[in-house]
Parts: sequence; structure tokens; C-alpha cells
Amino acid sequence: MVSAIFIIAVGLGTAFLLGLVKSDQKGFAFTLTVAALAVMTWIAYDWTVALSRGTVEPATILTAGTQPPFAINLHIGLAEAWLLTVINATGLLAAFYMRAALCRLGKGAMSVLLVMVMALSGLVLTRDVFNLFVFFELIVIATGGLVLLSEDARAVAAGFKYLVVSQIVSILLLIGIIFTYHANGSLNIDDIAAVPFGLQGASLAMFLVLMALVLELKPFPANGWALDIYESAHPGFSAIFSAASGTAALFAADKLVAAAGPAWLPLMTVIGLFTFLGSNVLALKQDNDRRLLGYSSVAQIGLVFAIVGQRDILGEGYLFVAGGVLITHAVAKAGLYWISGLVPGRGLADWAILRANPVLVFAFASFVAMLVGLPPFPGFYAKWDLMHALAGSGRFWIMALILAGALVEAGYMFRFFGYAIKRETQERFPGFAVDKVAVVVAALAAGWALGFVWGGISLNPNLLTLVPVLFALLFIVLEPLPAWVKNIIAIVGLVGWFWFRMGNYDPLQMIFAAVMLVGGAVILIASFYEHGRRIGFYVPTMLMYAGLALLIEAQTSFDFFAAWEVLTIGSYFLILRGRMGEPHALSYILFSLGGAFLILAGFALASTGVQPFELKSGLSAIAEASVPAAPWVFALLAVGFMTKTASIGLHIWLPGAHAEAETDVSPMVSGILLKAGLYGLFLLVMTMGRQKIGSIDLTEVLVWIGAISALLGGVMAIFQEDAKRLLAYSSISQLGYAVFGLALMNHVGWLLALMFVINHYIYKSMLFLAVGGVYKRTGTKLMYKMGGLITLMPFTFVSVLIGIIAMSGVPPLSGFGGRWLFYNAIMASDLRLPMVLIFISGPIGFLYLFRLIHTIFFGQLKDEHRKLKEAPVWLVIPQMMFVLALLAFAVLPGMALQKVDAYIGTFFGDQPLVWSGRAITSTYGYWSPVAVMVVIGVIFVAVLLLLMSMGLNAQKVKQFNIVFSAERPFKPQTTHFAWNFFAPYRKAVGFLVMPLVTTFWGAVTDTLHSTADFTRRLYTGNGQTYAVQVLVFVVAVYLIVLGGAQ
Amino acid sequence: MTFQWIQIPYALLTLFIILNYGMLMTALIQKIGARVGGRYGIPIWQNYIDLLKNIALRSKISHGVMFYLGPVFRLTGGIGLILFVPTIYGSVMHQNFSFAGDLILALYFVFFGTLGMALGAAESGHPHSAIGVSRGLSQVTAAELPLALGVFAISLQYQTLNITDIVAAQQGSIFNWTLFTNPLATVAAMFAFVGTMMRAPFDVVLAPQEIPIGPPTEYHSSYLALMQTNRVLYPIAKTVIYMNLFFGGATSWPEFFVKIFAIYMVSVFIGVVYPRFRVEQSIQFFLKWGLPVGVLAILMV
Amino acid sequence: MLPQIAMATGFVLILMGLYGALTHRNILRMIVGFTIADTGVNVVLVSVGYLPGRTAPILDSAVPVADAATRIIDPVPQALVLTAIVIGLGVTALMLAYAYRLFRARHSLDISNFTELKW
Amino acid sequence: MKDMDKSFRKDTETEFPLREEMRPRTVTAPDGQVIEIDPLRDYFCEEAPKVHRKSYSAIVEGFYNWARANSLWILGFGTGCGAIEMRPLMTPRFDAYRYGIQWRPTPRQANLLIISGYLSVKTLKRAIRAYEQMQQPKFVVGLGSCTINGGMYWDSYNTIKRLDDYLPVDLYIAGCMPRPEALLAGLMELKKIIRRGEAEGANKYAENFDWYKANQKSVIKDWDMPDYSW
Amino acid sequence: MDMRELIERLTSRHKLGAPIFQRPDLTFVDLTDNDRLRALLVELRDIEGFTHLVLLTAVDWIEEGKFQLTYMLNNRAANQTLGLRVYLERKDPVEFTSIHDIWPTAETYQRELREMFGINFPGSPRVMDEFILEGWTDMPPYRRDFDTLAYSQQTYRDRPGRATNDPRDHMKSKMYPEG
Repeated sequence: MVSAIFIIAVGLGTAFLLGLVKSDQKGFAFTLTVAALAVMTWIAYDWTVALSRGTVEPATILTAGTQPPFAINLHIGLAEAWLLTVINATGLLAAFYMRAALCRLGKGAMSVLLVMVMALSGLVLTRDVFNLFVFFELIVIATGGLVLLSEDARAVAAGFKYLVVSQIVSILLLIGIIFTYHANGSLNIDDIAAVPFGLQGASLAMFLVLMALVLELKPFPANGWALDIYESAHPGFSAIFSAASGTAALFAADKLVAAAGPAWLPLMTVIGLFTFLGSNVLALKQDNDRRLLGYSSVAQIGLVFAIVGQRDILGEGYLFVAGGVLITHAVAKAGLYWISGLVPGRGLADWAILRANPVLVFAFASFVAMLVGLPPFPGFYAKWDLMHALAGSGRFWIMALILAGALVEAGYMFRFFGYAIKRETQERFPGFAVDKVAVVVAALAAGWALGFVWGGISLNPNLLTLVPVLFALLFIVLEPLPAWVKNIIAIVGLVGWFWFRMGNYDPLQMIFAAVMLVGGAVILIASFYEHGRRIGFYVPTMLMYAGLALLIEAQTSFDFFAAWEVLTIGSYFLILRGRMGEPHALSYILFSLGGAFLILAGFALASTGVQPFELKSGLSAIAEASVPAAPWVFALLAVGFMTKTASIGLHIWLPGAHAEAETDVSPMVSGILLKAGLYGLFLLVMTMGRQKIGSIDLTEVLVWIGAISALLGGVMAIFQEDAKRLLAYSSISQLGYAVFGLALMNHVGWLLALMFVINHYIYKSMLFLAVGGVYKRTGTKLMYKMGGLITLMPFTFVSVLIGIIAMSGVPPLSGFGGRWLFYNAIMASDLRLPMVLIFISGPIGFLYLFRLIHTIFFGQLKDEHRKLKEAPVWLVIPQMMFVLALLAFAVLPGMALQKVDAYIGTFFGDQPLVWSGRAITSTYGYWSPVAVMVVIGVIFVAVLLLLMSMGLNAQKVKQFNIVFSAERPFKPQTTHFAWNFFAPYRKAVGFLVMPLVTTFWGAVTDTLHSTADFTRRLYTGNGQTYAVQVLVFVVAVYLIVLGGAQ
Repeated sequence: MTFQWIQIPYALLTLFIILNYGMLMTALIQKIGARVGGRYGIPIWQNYIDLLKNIALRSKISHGVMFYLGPVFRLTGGIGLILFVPTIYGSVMHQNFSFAGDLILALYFVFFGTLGMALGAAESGHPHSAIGVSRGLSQVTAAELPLALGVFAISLQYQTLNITDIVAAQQGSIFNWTLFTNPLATVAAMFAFVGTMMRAPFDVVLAPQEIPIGPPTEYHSSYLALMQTNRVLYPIAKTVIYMNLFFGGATSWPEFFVKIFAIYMVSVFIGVVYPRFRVEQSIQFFLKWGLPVGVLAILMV
Repeated sequence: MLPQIAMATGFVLILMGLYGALTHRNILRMIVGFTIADTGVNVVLVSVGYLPGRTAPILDSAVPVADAATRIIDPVPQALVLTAIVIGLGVTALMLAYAYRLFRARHSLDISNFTELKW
Repeated sequence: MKDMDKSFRKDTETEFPLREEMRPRTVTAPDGQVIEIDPLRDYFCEEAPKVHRKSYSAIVEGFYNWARANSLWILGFGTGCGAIEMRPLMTPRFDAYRYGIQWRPTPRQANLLIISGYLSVKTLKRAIRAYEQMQQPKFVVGLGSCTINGGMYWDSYNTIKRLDDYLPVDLYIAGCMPRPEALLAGLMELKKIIRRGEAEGANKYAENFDWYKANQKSVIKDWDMPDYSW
Repeated sequence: MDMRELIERLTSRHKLGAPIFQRPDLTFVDLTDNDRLRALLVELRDIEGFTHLVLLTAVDWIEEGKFQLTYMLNNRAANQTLGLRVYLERKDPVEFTSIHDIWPTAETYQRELREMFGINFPGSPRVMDEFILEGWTDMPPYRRDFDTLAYSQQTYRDRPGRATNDPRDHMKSKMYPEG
């Protein structure tokens, strides 16, 4: 092993050596620099590997031949090694990245870079407080030099502000150090640790030292100077400043906090949380990409700092959690800054230019996912462990605040990503510099590698070794193939997985698996209509299906949550692909992540610190033990799941997301994705049963929510002009029914919910495909612009017809079975009032469905549609499969339901339905699907024959041959009654569709934004103001600490 | 109960009786209305003549397949509704095909004809048809609401969804009728009854002055013949449900005739007295009056 | 008494320096302010290590190694001061360089003129 | 006729152009294809009317005619002052319902078209359309002298004089204006005609279709509809 | 206010002919300078309170070779009606200035005059659209050189046997057959 001190030695030595190189030998100087950095990185990496494997012990390096405290000592352990690797690798990559700038400024700049990296490494390694100060000042000087690399003239001012603040920090630090020394006679951190500092008395010295380090971490709101640097510096340097400097400073602070003792931890937590939340909120209002990333950086460091404050409860997992967040942040932020260097414009929407290179888009997506803490990156595992630790020790407020801040961060990061994917780009493709792209790719690879490593270290399964996830990621490699090949692979994969796993499913899982996997394969048949390569479609699609497949099989809470997140990510990218999908995808991911956070909180609460737990037995255990937290677990999980079922109040993402999605995506997200939430709810009520908060039965609340969703979803669907939006609102309504049935907590109610799972999948997928086909041909989703398509698109018409009959519950099709079960279910329940809402929503479904079929297929055909063709055959094929399935399910509902019925019976210990032959008998009534079908069929044929017997000479006429008050129609447009079809209804019950929910969520985001806009005026841009803020911050914190200590 | 072939002639017999009764009864009711207005009124057999005339028309036109099938759906809905509900309590002959499903089947099958008709009318491309359908659907959704609540209330009361059982529970004395045992539910359901019989004040759907007779604007000749047939069958089929659920059912044909007539007259009485509601007015009417009664009925059971 | 006076002087210098740096808008005056504050810090550092009646921490014939611990003042602060002075010099030089560049960019030394970056 | 100017020559040369909405046009389909629309061909059925045979059996036809005679459904279409004379038939005083007569709001369901007074050329167009949209067999009654010979509009430049030039009239009721009693008597007469099987105006119209159309087009200059409005 | 004062006031600024005071509240007056019509109308509307255009109609003075246009204006507050008359040369094409921008209702009257008298008002909205007649190709039927009887006889077939009587003689012969 090469001693770690050589990192410092090589850095410093080469920096001096560079002085000997002639100033015109820039190439040589650069090579020398890179070589030095490479050596340093290698040493660090070597240590990391060795320490991780346990082949060497952590080492202490003595200098000057003396033991501490008489000489400086360095220490390298696992954490140090990791951080050194990150720092040095960042420096190395940044050197590559900044080659042009470095060569422009010459060898001086290179040596400054080396000093910078060396000093950062020293900051990590040293165990001496004063040495800390020295390295810190070196960093200041090096930073001051490197800021000048930027071609942005404003960077000079930013650098100066930085220096001003650094002066104050160094004064604080020095005074702190000297009094610390005075107090315990040693400058060695380990000695300081031996004499724990209380919060009072001599602790002022410690306080000053800590505050100096904290200030170096750019705490909110004393951090305006740092943001100016982020905004104006060379992106290559910003990467170092964010990734390496932040990391090193944080570790230094961590060392001192550890030394200062646990009494300081709450202070750190508060400062960290304050910074995390404040910076994230402020970032909402940024329109400069680098400044936004700067805010995000500051916030992330704040988060880690807050985690540092939790080291007392994290125990052994501390390094895993803090390191996970810290290193992921470093990699992601460095990557993002490097990408920002490739983008010519500074506006957020200017990143749209990245679309020219799919690799960069993938990198961007990966970095965003890393920052937000999505699987499979380390942040995800860290988030999981952290929440469990927090919940285990009852720190619920911290938990809530961290999750809230993370949600805000997700908000602006995904909004940013959405701009990049969807906004128009004016500029010409600049031709990304290959070497810079390579640097980004290196960061990308590092991120994924870290994900793999963290997954491996984690107590939980490594997500990157799960077959479905790998299958989905395989499509990254397959992207160059034509779409149809990928489609075949995807279908085979889905069906194959189902076939392979079928034996392990219980009937409930079987139903969901059939709907999600086989059903997904059927919908994928429609994807054959797309030509070309369809870049970026199959990866998210298959990620979503992977998530679903894992969700069904999830055994532990971790499995479940990870699967949930995976499917959320996949579906987000899928929704984002839609034509006007950007805002809707954003609200989707926000609601989904919010929901996921609630689920996480719920699981954490349920786990009581022991994680992961066996999902079913764990939940039922706490329910049976009547743990006080149990109802809260129920509530958190239920709300989390209901973000996916889009229950009213949490529904506003759905209409746009479904309506703007691509033709074959709409059925996936509507017919399949929503069922994930339902599956979760199923598990929840199955395991936890009825829970009460106070005297309120939570399942009754669910009943109400379901009923209100069913009603309002339907009413809103009535008033839509956009066919897909209509279907989307109808989904809210239908899922409301399912939630309602589930929450009735009786046998038939559950069966009803399951029937809705199947039925809603079939007819909603069918209808979305049909409407998608119409959209494809007519180029519009607005129903009043269509009309009279029945003869042109007969197959599509048939599927819509069958779909609406089934959905509205008219016998003899399968929707009636749902209604029949529904009546039987509510008969067995004690709740009465919510039924009223459900009753109202029944016929309302009829209204919007009629409108759907009428305004599209009937009425007057428009001029420009006279020569339309039937929808593409690939869209029609799955529709016809669905039609057959609906008919079969109508006649033989027992085929799918009988086994599930028996399975549900095991929960309730009853068997209210008797399946005798072809009839079903319940406690209250009976239903014979076959008889109904036969009777109706016979009567229908008889009446038809009767009509035909009265003459077959009907003259076929055309669309204007109508009795128009003895006039003739003027144009098809003016003769087609379609717009605002249910005007009387709007007059009568329009008050029900006042956008209260949208207004509420709008107010929430508006408040956040205006808070951000107001608060950010703190950052006046004046260096002196910043300095005053720093001082005030210190004094304020001190006063608070004093107040808190008394 | 299961299917036997003998049920087919039995069902046809039921149908025949009800058809003729409906023809005569609707004519009689029109005559009564005329007498109230001081007119002599139509001949009692006028319905037969009109039906025959329409069958006898020599030409017809078609706007398309669904237009052609619309009246077929409509009449199937009417006949089916009759045949899914037991007509005469205690009579083996007139149980029809009620073994296929219970009350819920009947309630939802009501929409079968409505849907088919609406689709057929829609294909004619006539804006008045569409306007009529829009009004009709809007109104019927509000009108059916009190019925659903009333039905729910009595199924809770009798703890069954089986129509025959519900009728059986009302036998014995006139005071066993739901009308007396559960007046609220009955009142709620009668809101729906009046609202769906296409009589004033709820007949804006047909509004001859502004949208000539609404949905069937384009229908004529033999289509109209089918619809006329349904027009006499369907109200009776619906009334039968109300009779079975709330008025003790019928144990014999004479009782059947009298009860149906009496129940039917309720909507006539109201219709000749009140002027027509606009659609939103009738929706609000049902929400304001019908709904609370229905809710009360549910809560009181 | 002397150390206390020295220390008080040091703190007064720090406060004066900071006050000057934070109240003057001229960049050069700010730098001067910080230099004064730095000096104050150095004085404080030294005064912390000073013990009355002892000699300089130079181990020669006058102060034998054996009783050095009782006869010399604490050498560490003095070492620290030396380092701090050097570093302070470096930082001051850097600040002056910045001031030069700022002046070249805008022909102004008023710090409130350099606020393009904000919010 | 004494002040008629023999030298007056009306303009027979000028053609009235087809109305804009009925002219062929091109539109761009959603897929970018440019398609031709000929509204008269694309939006209207071009078939000529058919002659519909009577029933094969005289007895059945007689039975049918009895039904037709006793179920006269009048199209609620009023022209001229006779529209006022029709309304009293619905009142208790006359009560036409007792004869099986009623008014239908749509031509599709009506059998009897009563031209209740003078017909301007503009209204004639609508009357023809309404008549053609009725289903066979259908009957036309001309009410008042205006429909017979122009009546007091004998010298009007835009009112037709003889209804039977344009539509097959089964029965004229003379008078200016005939009272409701006369109208009722006329309808009774019509019933007899129908019972006798002589009311075959629709078939007559179909047989002499070209003649009728030539007459109609000679007065309706802006003929912008298909020859037969189904 | 007396209408005479009004006319006096107007005469001082506009070239008006001799007024006809038909009733205390109804006066007709000719405007001899057609170019001043709009100025006069605007003045009447905005200053004199004649806010309402009752009608705009025409008379065909075929003998004098003139069309007379009458603008009937009403002052509701004072209950006065003023008929303002202008004369156009009767030669084809006849055109006159449109006043649809002063009173939007004039648009309809002008359409009618265009159709029935052939007097065009360029700039008036929809003035070339059909108003009452459909598909009319002949000369405007309200012109006095259009012979409606001759037109009707050439267009519509007479039913033979129709006789025309002088009502007075006819009734005399009916009621007093003896003379």
C-alpha cells in the first residue's frame, strides 16, 4: 500500500514542479497535472478497495516522527478512503474537463488545481485542528484562483465575495482553535474528543470552530456568496466546488462534531434541516441552471449535515447512510455541472439541446434520480435506512421535514428535467465536445457503480441484481434495434416472467399479475404500430413493468417500496413522453413521490426500527398487537397508495397524464398502473383490517373517499370535451368504486374491487386504444371536431360500443356483474350514506359514456374526415382481443372470480356467494349470466326478424338527408350537436366541478414559490451584506444555542 | 328455478296480455285527458289503428346499421324488462324468466333500451335527436336516483333482492304493502316513477315545439311501429316493478289491471296539473326533494 | 495582567477591523479592515500562549530541555501565529489581486457595484 | 288583365349560381391528403323516388287503407292564413282527434301535408322538401283558393298559382279562407278517397317525377338541393 | 320645442328644401345637398336627440327619373319624428352612401332596398346577400318598370276558368239582379 500521505505529497510536489516547467510547454504541464491527479486518485482508490475488502487496517500516519499532539497526524479509514477517491476522481475528471481553460491560463492554474485537490484531501485526512485551518486556507486561496478560470466576468466579483466571507470564517476559526487549544491543551481532534465539550462555558471556543466549519458548508441563509460562485464559475470548477469541496468540508465538520460530543448533534440537525428546506424552497424560483444546481448543492450538504446530527441513532449504519447521500450527491452534482458546461444557454429550458444526444439525456435522468434518492442509487438505500432509524427513535418531525424538503427538491429537479425533454430548442446542435461528454459518462458510470456497490452493502436486496430490473435495463443496450424487435422481446419477457412465476402466486396475486403482466403484453401488441426505433420508450416501459412484477411478489417492506419506486420512475418517463406531457408528468411524479414518501414513512413507522420486515405478517402483527402507531401506519400507507389510484384530492395529476400520454401509453398508465395502488390497498386492508384514530374508523373514511371519487370523477368526466380526458376522469370514478368496494371490508366488497380490477383494465385499455386510434386518424382529441366515424372505423366503433355497455353496467355484459356484486356488498355493510353518492355516480357514468360514443361515431361526419381509414391494425388487434375477453367474462365471470372468491373467504371465514353451475347466488339475490345473455339474445333476434319482416326496402340515405324543419343542413359542423353536450347538467350540478382541489394544490405551490421569491431577496449580491449575514448567523445561532441550553 | 320449454309459451301469453292491456289503457288514459279538456278524444282502439297504419307504410329509409337496430334495442329492452320480472305472484305461468336475475337485473336492464335507442337516434345525425338524448339522459340520471335509494331501502327492509320474495313479504293484508310499511321509500321511488314516465312536468325531452319530439325525430314507418309497441309495453313493465316492490304485487290479472291503472294514473294526475320543467329544473327538483326523501328512507330502515 | 491587555487589544483590533471591513464600501478599505482584524487575531493567538514570567521557547543553554516545560511559554501558539501570518499574507495578496481585476473590469472599487449576481 | 304590359319580357337568361356551401370544395385531411368534396353528391342521397306497389291482396290493401284513413297524421306545417284555420281542429269545438287525426312535428311520421294557403316560391321549396321527406303513401290537401288558382295573389310576382303543378294534390278545399268546418268536411272527403284506394299521389309523383321537377325548377331558380330530398 | 325651430336651426347650416309640417310631431323635409347627408344625420343623432332610425325606405319616381330615400328619425325624448328625404338620379347602377355605421339597423333596410329597388349601398355589411327573395334573377321587383302581372303570367300557369270581376259591379249584379 502506498501511504495516503503521498496524495498530499504528490499534489504539492507536482504543484511545485510545475513551477519549473517552461510556461509555453502547456501540453506537458497539463500531462504532468493529469498524471499527478491520476496517481492521487489511484492511491485513494487503492485504499478504498483494500479497506472495503478488509485486507488492510485503517492507518494513522504520523508526521515529524512524533506522536500527536506534538505533531500532526493523518488518519485514513474507510470513510476517508471513499471520500478521497471521490475528491481526487472529481479533480482528475475536472482537469480533463477544464483542459482548454487550464491551458489558457497556463501552468499556474494547473498548480492551483493541484493544490486545491491536495488541500481537500488534506482536509479529509488530517486529525489536527490547526492543520485543518491551514488546509482550509489553502482551499480558500486555491478557490480564489480557480474561480478566475471562468470566462464569465462576474466570476471575479463572486470570488471576491467569497474571499471576504472566508476572511471572517478564518478569523472565527482561528480564535476558536486557539481557545480550544487553550482549554484542553491539544490541537489533536482525538484529544479533543477525549474531553467532551458541554454546550456551555468553554464551549464557546468549540462553538466558534464548529461554526466556522458550518459556514464553510454554506448554511442557509448565510450562503449567498457560494451561490454566486456556483452561478459564475467554470462548470468544471463548480463541480469540484460542489462535489469535492462540499464533501471535504462536510467530513471535516463531521470529524469535529464527533469530537465535540453528542450534545452538539441537535444543533447540527437544526442547521442542516434549515439549510435543506430553505435552499430547496429557494431553488424553486431559480431560472439559471447553475444557480439552481448551486441551491440544490447547498441543500444536499444541509441534508447530510442533518444526517450527521442523527449519528447517535444511526449507529453502524451512519457511514452507509451519510456516505450514501454524500457520495451520490458528489457524483450527481459534478455530473450535472459538467453537463451544464456543455449547454450553451443558461436558462433551464436551454437544456433542451441535450436531446441531441440520448446519452446525455440518460445521464441527466440518472443524476436527477440520484439527487432525489430514487433506486437503484445509494441515496435510495440511505433514505430507507435513515427513515427507519428516525422512526425507530421517534424523531418524526425530522422525518417529515426531510421528506418535505426532498419532495420540493424533486419538484424543481423534475421540472428542470421536464424542460430539457419537452421544451423547444432554438439553437442549433452545438456538437458536444467528445472529451467533455466522456467526463460526464465517467460520472454516470460511477453513479451506477455506486448504486451497485451500495445495493451490495445494504442489508436489503441489491436492486441491480433483480432479474426484472436487469431485463428493463437491458433495453438501454438494445436501443439501436428497431422498435418491433424490442417490442417482441418485451412481450416475450412479460409473458415469460408470468409463465415462469405463475406457480408461486396466490389467487389475488394471480389476478393482479395477469392484469399487469399479461395485460401489459396485450397492450404492447398495440405498440407494433410505431415505426423506427422509438428511443426512450422501452426502458421506462419495462422499468414500470419490472416494478409491477416485483410489487406483486414483494415479501418484505423493502421489496415493496423499492418496486413501488421503480414503477414510479418508469411510469414518469413514460408519461413525460406524451406530446404535451410535461406539466402532467411533473405533477404525476410529485404526487407519486409524495405518496411514496408517505409509504416509506408508514413502513418506517411500522417497522419500529427493525427493517426490513415481512410485509404481510409484519403489518398484521402490529395491527393485532394494537400498537398505538398502527392506525397512523394505516393512514400513511393508505394515502400513499391512493396517490396512485388517484382518489379525489390526489387526482389532479391523472387527467393530464392520461390524456397527453401516447396512444399505447394511456392504456398502460390507466388500465395497469392505477392497479398498483389498488394492490397496495388490498394488502393494507387484508393485513391491517379496520383501524381507528380516535373514534373514526379509517376504512369508513376510505369508503367516503371512494364514494366521493366515484361521484366527482364521473361528474367531471361529463363536462370534458377531450375524449382522453373524459376517459381519464372516468378512471378516477372507476377506481373510486374499487376503493369503495375494498373499504366496505366484507367479502363481496373485495370481490367487487377485484372485479373492477379486471373489468376496468379491459374496458379502459380498450377504450383508450380505440380513442387513441381515432386520435391517430383525425389528429384531434376534441370530440366535437369528430363525428360520424361509425362507417369509417367500424372495428373501433364496436370496441367502444362494447366498452361502454360493459362499463355502464347494462346487462348482459360484464359491467353488470360488477353492479350486482356491488349491491350485494352494500347490503352486507352497515354504512348507508356513502351509498347515496355511489348511487348518483352510477347513471352519471352512463352520461359521459354516451357522449363519448355519440360525439365521435355518430352525428355528422366532417368534410376533412370523409376519407379516413380504420385505425392501424395493430391498434385494432388488442381491442378485438379485449372485446372477446369482455364477452367471455360476461358469460363466465366464475372463470376468473371463483378461486379468488374462495381465497377471500379465507379472510372472512364466510362464503356468501354460491357458484352453482352457471348461476351465482348470494345471500340476497341471484344472477345467471348465461340465462340473461340467452334471453336477451333471443328477444333481440326475434324483434329484429319482426322488423325485417315489415319490408327490407329501406332506402339508405346520407348524412344531410334529415328533416331539418324543411330546411337543409348548412355544414356538418353546425349540424353536429356535440360541444357542451350536457349543458343542462352543468347548469344544475356545475357547482360540483368547481376546481377546489386544483385550487388548493395551486395555492400550496404558489405559497412555496412566493415564499421563495420573497426570501431570495436576502441575497442582495453585495459582498458586505453577505458578510453581515454570516456574522448575524453566527450570533443568532449562538443565542439560540444559549437559549436552548438553559 | 330453472328453465323449462313450457315457459316460452307462458311468457308469450304474458306478453300478449300486457301488450293489449297497454294498447287499451294508454288510449283510455288519453281519452280521459281529452275529457278533462272537454274533448271527445280518440277512439279506444286508435292505438291499434296507428300501429297498423305504421306497419302499412310502404317506404322507409335508413341512416345506418345502428339507426336500424335502435328500435330493436328499444323493444328488446321493453320486452326483456317484462320478462325478467314476475308478473303475477303465485302464478307459475307468469313468473316469466325471472330466474335469470333479481331486482338489480331489472333495474339495470331499464337502461338497455334507452342506450340502444339513444345510439340509433344518434346515428340519424339529426341535432334534435342528440339534444333530446342529452336532455333525456340528464334528466333520467337524476330521476333514477330516488328510485335507487328507495329500492335500496326496501331491500334492506326485506333483506333480499329477490322480487318474488319481496312480493311474498307484502301478502296477507293491505297494510303489509311497502306503501304502508315503508312510506318514505315508496314516496322516494314515486318521484322516480313520475320523473321517468315522460309526462309533464318532466317531458321536456320530447318538447314538440322546439326539438320536434326529440330522439325519435327521424324514426317512421315500421321503426315507429316497434317504438309504439314499446311505448305501450315499457311503461307497464316499469309500473310492474313499482307494483311488485311497493304495492303488494298482483295475485291475479284483474288485480294486476286495476293496480297498474291506478299507479299509472298517478303520473297522469300530476302531468295534467303541472307545467313543464326545464331539464336543469327537473334535475334540481329531484336533487332537492327526491334525494332527501330517499336518504331519509335509507336512514330510517 | 499583560496577557489580558494583549488579548483585549487583540479583540479590539478584530472588532475594529471587522467594523471597518463591513462599513466601508471601498474594496481597498475593506481589505485594510480585514488585515487589521487579522492582526488582531494574531495578537489574540499570541496572548493566549503567553505565560507571565517565562521566557521564549527556545531550547538552548539558557533553557535546558529538562525544565523547559516550566520555564518557557507555550510554543504552539507562536507557531500557529507564524503560519497564520503567512496565510493571512497570501489571502490578502489574493484579495488585492482581485481588487485589481475588479477595478480593471469596471473602473470602480465600490463593492456595491458588483451585485449582478444575486437572488 | 287590362293593364298588362305585353312588351314586358322577363329575364330568362341569368343563371343563379349555386350557393357557396353546396359548391364542390377541397379540404385537407388530417393525414395531409387533399380531398374533393362535392356536397350535393357526398351529403345527399341521389336516388330518385320509387313507385311503391299496392299490396298483392285487395283485401289486405283495403284493410290497410282503412287504417290509413283512420290514422291521418298531419304535418304541422302552416303556410298563409289557412294555418290559422287548422288550429281550431284541435279544440273541443271541432276535436279532430276523434277521427284519428293528429299533428306530428316531423315529416317522417306524417302522412298528410296540408298546404294551407298561398305558397311563395321560397316556401314552395320547403314544402317540396317536406313532402318528399314524408313516407309513402302520403297525401296532399290544398286549402283555399290561393292553392287552386292563385286567389288574390293572381298577379303576384313570387306566388305560385296552381299547387298541382308542383305537388300531387289529392284534394282541394275551396274558399278564401275556408272555415274549419269546411276543412273538417274536406278531411272526411279525403278519408273516403283513401278508403277507395284512389289516394296514390306519391306514386303519381314518382311516375311523373320529371314533369314535376321541371315545373318546380322553372320557378325555383336557386335549385340547390338534390332532385329528391329523402 | 317646436319642430319649426329645429328646421330653422338646421336650415342655417344645411341646404334644406321647404318643410312639410304634417303633424305637430311629424315633419318631412328634403335635403338638397346629398353629400351633406351623413353630416346632417350625425348632427341630428348626437345634438338634436334623434337617436332612433325608424325606417329607411324608397319611392320610385319613375316619371321624374328619381329615387326618393326617406330617413325617418325619431326623437323619443321630445316625441318628434323627422322624415328626411333625399333624391337620387334614377340611372343604373344606383348607389348611395351607407349609414350602417351611424345606425347599425340601417344595414337591414339597405339590404332590402338593394334587393327590391336595386339601390346599392357600398360598404354596408351583407348588402349583396338575399333578403326576402331567394334566387331572384330578374330586375328588382319594386321598381315601377317591373310589371308584376306580366311577370306572373309569364312564370306561373293560370288555371283556366278563372274570371275577374269588378267587385262593385259584381256585388250589384248579385244583390240586385233586376238592376
